[in-house]
Amino acid sequence: MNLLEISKLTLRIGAFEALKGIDLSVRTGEIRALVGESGSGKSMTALSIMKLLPGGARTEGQIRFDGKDLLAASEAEMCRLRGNEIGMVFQEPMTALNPVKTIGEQVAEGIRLHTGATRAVAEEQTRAILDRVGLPAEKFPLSRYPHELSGGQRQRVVIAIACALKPRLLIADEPTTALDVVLQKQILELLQSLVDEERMGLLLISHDLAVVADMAHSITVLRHGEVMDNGETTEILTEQTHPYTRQLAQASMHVPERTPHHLTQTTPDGPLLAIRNLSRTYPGSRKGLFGRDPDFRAVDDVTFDIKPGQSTALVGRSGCGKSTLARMVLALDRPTQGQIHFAGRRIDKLTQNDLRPVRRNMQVVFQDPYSSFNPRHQAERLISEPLYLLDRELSDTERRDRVHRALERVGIPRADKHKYPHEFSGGQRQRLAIARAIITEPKLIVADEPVSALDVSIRAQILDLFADLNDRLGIAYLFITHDLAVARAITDTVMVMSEGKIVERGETEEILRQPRSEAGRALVKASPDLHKALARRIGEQG
Amino acid sequence: AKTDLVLGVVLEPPHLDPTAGAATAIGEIVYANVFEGLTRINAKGEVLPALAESWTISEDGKLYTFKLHKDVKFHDGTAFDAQDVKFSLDRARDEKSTNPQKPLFASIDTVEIVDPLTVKVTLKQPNGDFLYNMGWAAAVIVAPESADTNKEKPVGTGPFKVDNWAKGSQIVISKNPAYWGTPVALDKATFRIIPDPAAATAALLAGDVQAFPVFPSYEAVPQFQADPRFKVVIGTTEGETVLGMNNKKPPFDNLKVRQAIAHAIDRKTLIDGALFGLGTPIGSFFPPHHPAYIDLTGESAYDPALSKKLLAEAGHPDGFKTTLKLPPPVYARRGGEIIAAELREIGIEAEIIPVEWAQWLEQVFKGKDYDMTIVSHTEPNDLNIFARDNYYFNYDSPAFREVIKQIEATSDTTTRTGLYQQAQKILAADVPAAFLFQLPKTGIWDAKVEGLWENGPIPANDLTAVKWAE
Amino acid sequence: MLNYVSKRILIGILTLLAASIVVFIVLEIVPGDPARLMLGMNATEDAVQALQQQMGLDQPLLIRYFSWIGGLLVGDFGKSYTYSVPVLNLITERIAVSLPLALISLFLSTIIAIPVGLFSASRRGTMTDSGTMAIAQVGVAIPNFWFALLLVYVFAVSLRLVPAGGFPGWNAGVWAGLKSLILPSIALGLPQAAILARVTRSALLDVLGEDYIRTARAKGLTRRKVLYRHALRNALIPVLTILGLQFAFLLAGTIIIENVFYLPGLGRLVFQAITQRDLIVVEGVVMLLVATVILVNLLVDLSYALVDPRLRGRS
Amino acid sequence: MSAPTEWQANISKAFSNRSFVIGLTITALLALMAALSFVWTPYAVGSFDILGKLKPPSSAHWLGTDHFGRDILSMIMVGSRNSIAVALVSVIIGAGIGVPLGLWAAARGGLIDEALMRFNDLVFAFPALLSAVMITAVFGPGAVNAIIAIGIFNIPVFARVARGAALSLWPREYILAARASGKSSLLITIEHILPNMMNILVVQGTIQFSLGILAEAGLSYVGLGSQPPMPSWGRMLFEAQTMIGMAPHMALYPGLAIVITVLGLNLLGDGLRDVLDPKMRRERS
Ligand SMILES: Nc1ncnc2c1ncn2[C@@H]1O[C@H](COP(=O)(O)OP(=O)(O)OP(=O)(O)O)[C@@H](O)[C@H]1O
Ligand SMILES: Nc1ncnc2c1ncn2[C@@H]1O[C@H](COP(=O)(O)OP(=O)(O)OP(=O)(O)O)[C@@H](O)[C@H]1O
Ligand SMILES: [Mg+2]
Ligand SMILES: [Mg+2]
Ligand code: NI
Repeated sequence: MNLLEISKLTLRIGAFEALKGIDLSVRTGEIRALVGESGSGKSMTALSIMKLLPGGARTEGQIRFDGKDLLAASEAEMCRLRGNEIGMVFQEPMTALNPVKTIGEQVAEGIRLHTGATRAVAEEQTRAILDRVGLPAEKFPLSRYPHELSGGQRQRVVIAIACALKPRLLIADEPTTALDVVLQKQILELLQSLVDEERMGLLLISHDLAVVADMAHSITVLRHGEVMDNGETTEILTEQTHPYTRQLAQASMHVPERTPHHLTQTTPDGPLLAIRNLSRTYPGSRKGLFGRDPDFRAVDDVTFDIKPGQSTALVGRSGCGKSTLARMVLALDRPTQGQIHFAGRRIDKLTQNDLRPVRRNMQVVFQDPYSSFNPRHQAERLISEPLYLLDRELSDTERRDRVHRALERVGIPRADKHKYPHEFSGGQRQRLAIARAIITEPKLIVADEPVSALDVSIRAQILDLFADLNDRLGIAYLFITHDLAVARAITDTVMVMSEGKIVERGETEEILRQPRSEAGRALVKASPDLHKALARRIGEQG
Repeated sequence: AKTDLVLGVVLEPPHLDPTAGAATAIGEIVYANVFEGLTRINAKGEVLPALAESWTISEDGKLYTFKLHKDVKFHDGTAFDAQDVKFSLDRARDEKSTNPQKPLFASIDTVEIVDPLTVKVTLKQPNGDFLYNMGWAAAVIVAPESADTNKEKPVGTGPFKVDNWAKGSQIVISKNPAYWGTPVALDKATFRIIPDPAAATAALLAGDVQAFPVFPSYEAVPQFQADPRFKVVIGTTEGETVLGMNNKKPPFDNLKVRQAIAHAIDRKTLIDGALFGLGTPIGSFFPPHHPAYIDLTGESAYDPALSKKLLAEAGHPDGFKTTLKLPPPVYARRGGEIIAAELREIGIEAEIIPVEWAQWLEQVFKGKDYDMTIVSHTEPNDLNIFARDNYYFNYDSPAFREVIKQIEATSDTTTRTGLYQQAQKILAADVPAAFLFQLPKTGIWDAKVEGLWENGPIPANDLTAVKWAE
Repeated sequence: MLNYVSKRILIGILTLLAASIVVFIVLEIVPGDPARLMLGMNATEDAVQALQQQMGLDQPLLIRYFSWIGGLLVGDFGKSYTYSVPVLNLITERIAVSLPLALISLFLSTIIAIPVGLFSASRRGTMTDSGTMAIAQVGVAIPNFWFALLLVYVFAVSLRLVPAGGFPGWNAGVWAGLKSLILPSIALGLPQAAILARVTRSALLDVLGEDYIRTARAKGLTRRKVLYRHALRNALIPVLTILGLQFAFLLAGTIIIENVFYLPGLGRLVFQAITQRDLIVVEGVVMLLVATVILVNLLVDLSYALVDPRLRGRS
Repeated sequence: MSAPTEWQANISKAFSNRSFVIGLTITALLALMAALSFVWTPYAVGSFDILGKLKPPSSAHWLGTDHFGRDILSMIMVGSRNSIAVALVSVIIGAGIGVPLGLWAAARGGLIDEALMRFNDLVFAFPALLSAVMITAVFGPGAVNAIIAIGIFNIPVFARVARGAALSLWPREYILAARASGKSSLLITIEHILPNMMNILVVQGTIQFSLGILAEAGLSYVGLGSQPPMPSWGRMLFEAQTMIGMAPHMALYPGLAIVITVLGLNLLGDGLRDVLDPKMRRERS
């Protein structure tokens, strides 16, 4: 008998059918991955099992846990099961813990609730489980509050809460999406070892095939609330019988075609962008009411060049200073020290007005396609905003021509120019952001994680677009990413950043194959890679 | 019977020294209870002996010899004698004096001590009102030892002494066992300060307060009249209420305009509306309860048609715009609303400007920066204000001044009555102000309480005769 | 910690200083002369001048300001023009009424509002919830002076359960004092309770939407336990903010209520002092109230740290 | 969040929101009543009928008459103009001064921001009614001075709200994009910041409006608000308080008018917030 057996589960929220009769099972000791694009219903599935759905949700079908029908179970029964037999880990470690309670209290709470243990006994167990997830009590006393821990550490506490009573089923809803690759790897390894030790069943939810390919025994692919594909990991990934699975897999491994000819192209004036000894110090943030952190050097003595048409990746772990550097390059933030030269001109001390000609040649694409646009303006007005930088006012026809050309280049029909941002999909919105960036025909685009918020299939399209623009228009990129696959796909050179410093730089292929710096090695090792995972698994099977 | 009483008063006195502040609230607490003068005024407005046992007046009316009571002691145990009288009168007349009623003492020339129980006061000219004036609260006798601290710790010769003053809340006085005169019936009296009319009503109804000698809300009176637990006494006051006009400022410098305004006001409506029917209409500046009173209301009877005609004759056929400054009391505010509405009928648009007392005194009284105002002149015997220089009415009539001068120099009652009537007629004809009504004194108290004043000849709550019926 | 508090205190002092200047200037241009007001209509001009001199009103503005401020620094609020007693005495007498009134109202509104908020939040979307909130919504809309009027007539005049108003003084006994504060506290406290209940409920609902609530539920805690153990404390910050504001409001905003119930409190003192042009009293009371507001704000800020460890800083 | 197409969505959403519908209905009725009072009232409010004073509600006077024999319904109708005018103008003053201040502080930060916050502290430190009393002591009571007194207190409220909203908008990526397009802070504020916080301002405006009505009533009740002959709800209550024993209708109806109006505006504000304020409809991802 399966530990968890979902059959024909349908979920309606109001008139909307979020799940359309899905089937899913998890055996004891099995790691079952549930993958699918954003909004496909993964979280809803998980919450249905816990019966923690939002108000107004109605379920039909069957969810059997250990033979018991959960949909028919009373709230009191569910309370007994939750945390005891079924544990759950959520996506956001930053918000999943109660900020006003110590981690000890929060872990012990579930233990005391279900076992009726005394405070002392519960504390003992708490210490043990926290030790198990890599938070030994000597270094991380139980009296710590969540805000005194880093994101990865908090996620360990969340896992400790879920696993404290050795539940038979563990549900992990995108447990690593909010973490950087290095932490992601650590957390996944932790989950794997916990499951192995206790022979739990694990339902691992992710939007990324590459992430789960390594550890899941079996995979269920979800799309629009329907199960697309389902089976053994190797089988599913090698055979890729289902077209959607194939699409997902290919998108994960997609590398755009590009001709690296721009590398050789040099101009007599030297580099397009030259950064010299750049630093940025943030004053220590006020720690609550009573103190101040010491000043913090987010960017520390950085020096590099970007040649015209050169596509450069800036990679590094979360918080290493990438965005700060990008903002200074864009003159949205002033450096504490050092110089920035753009097209031979020093720009870090210019006034807003003097910056106009510079800005015309340097545009930006941000991570979040949702918040990149003023929700009140139409596409045409949005993407023509940088035209403000031109020296002369354009005529209406000129302006329209420019908008049409930009839309064409990013592959959005002209007719859509009257739509509002919310009427576009995430991918389209990112195209719009790119259209806005290229409308003044700049020489450099700074792109801060431009694809990390996108689903894999859309990500592939956008990467193609970037590569294509680089080819056709000769735009240089400063491309910020934490995802090495992305860096590999469209850049010529890579810089690895760590704690505000550039620790390594060189040709993309070379560095990703053989990183020399500690930080580089950690990144490369931790990056999920569908190719490698597949190869490894096939090798295992012989 | 009970020997304690809680009385409600509307205003809290700023302090308790009647020789240093004009507030009627001071007199309402201390007059006759705590402080006494040479003479005193009774409920009917008559002058009686007080600290002066008796007096003689010289032929020419200029020399008053007062014989003082003996064995009188101040509350602090010091003895009262002629020294104190001289001190008090001289202090009030002094250049540095802050006595609010300095004109009362203006006629005094010298004060001499004959012996410890005899005082001789010489006047500059005869003054028919002198004995009356000496009965005012501002003329009480104080001791030199305590004069400067009377504001806080009043030390008088009266039958009560002040026990305790919880600022903003209440003042408690209790029987003075060492009192020289007839002992009082009450052991203790509490004056509770209740400025809010609604609260006053509630406090009486709830029995928190057993007497409200000057009840602040006319409209609640019928309710108490219907209730056998209470006795309601509508008495008179010295408050002639007038619509003052700025006699030097156009268009009020024109008699016809003033007459037009006077004829536009329906006193009955006014009294019904503003006082719930409780006031007495007046046609000149004189209290109706006074023996010399003559009813002149007919001179300015309600006649809007006549008003319009007068206005037209004065050159304002379509009326004009003006202002009406109203001090805080309810008779002024409500009366002002009604008068403004009535003036609108004859074409005069009077903008209502409510002012606080401080502003009223500053702007209207001192600055004469006003068109019209409503105010009640509550001082007794104050017909002479129309004869004063520079008074806020800006009224100037040599004839009237002459009459007042004669009144002041006369002590013969019949002559005085004639002069008073003459003065009333002059005012009714000249209309320096529109004369509205005599302010009533609405007293409400527990039906078992006896001896409170029915009328208010001067601001006082004389408790010397008050007692609970068995 | 000390650093922060001392900075706040410094800012508070600067605010007070600014307030003192504002108050002084505003009151300086208030028309009306205290001396003339005291002496009334029959006073002669020289009597008025003599009194002005006695009060020190004839001195130049700056000198008066500095002597006043100088006095404040050593705790001397000056002497009331009208009462001619030290302002400080007047204030302490009045605080003995206003402070208990404010505290009782605050207590009342808190013990009503928080349970009601909890109750409503825990039954979100039910008829009980909407019913309770509808009542609260009406409560917010009722002007407290109107409510006070209704209370007086029902409980004091018709039913005669409590005194209609007035304050016998604390020497008349604690119970007598408290009794006369019952209706005023209800009139002040209930509308505040309605506001507070709504804030509590919505703060709770905000918190109930947080991820950590889901974590707690996934641990197996029942809804009720989650509400008490996890949501309440997190919801306290907005509740505390409102409580702080309410206290300041209650202490000063009682002018109207004190009038309805003729309570000798601070509000009435200042109201009366303004009409009597007892400017030095007005200045003193305003400074005191401003100082209280600043102090309460500081205390509220400090209490945030008690509730929320994130604001406590590293130990 | 309110592009034209979304307006339709918002509107249909609004009309399925119970608070909004009730609030809007009450507010609309109030506005209608105020407008009607310009052309028609059952009786003229300027005409006194002292003999017919204090009459309880009857078919001739639906809500009875007051101490001057005026028709209370007519007084309430005309009084609504006063309440609306005072509250509205003080909101406009508050928003007109406060919002630019808040926006400026948010855009500039640093010293200006600090100065604004200290100014806010200063105004907030003064108990509101107390300052109103002082203001009216200086300028005398009256509707205009009530507006000033209430308006002054609206300034820091709006400044704070605008500043808070603007501060949360400035780090948005579309603002960064606009800055990368070289636009000045002023232009960005006008083009991007202000339109995107309109919702919050509208909601706050509704709240301040209802508070303004309460404040005006309170000021008039202590005699500092608008003056006769203009009828005002607060003053009607003030006059009624001494007559509540014999003419309770005089206190009842103006009080109810205040309660219903404030209730309506609060409901409208709540409804608007539910519909407009993006914070309230946080999307779970
Ligand atoms: N409270 C809710 N009310 C209405 N619809 C909801 C609600 N929560 C989620 N949905 C919808 O249900 C669908 C499935 O959502 P779900 O959260 O399960 O997606 P997901 O696969 O977990 O996506 P993601 O990868 O973005 O987390 C989505 O279309 C979402 O918009
Ligand atoms: N305005 C700021 N004030 C203070 N510290 C800041 C500020 N902005 C960023 N930091 C800190 O500077 C460091 C670098 O931040 P930055 O945003 O550049 O990182 P990043 O490399 O872009 O990270 P991520 O991959 O998570 O976006 C972080 O530790 C961050 O907390
Ligand atoms: Mg999800
Ligand atoms: Mg970043
Ligand atoms: Ni990723």
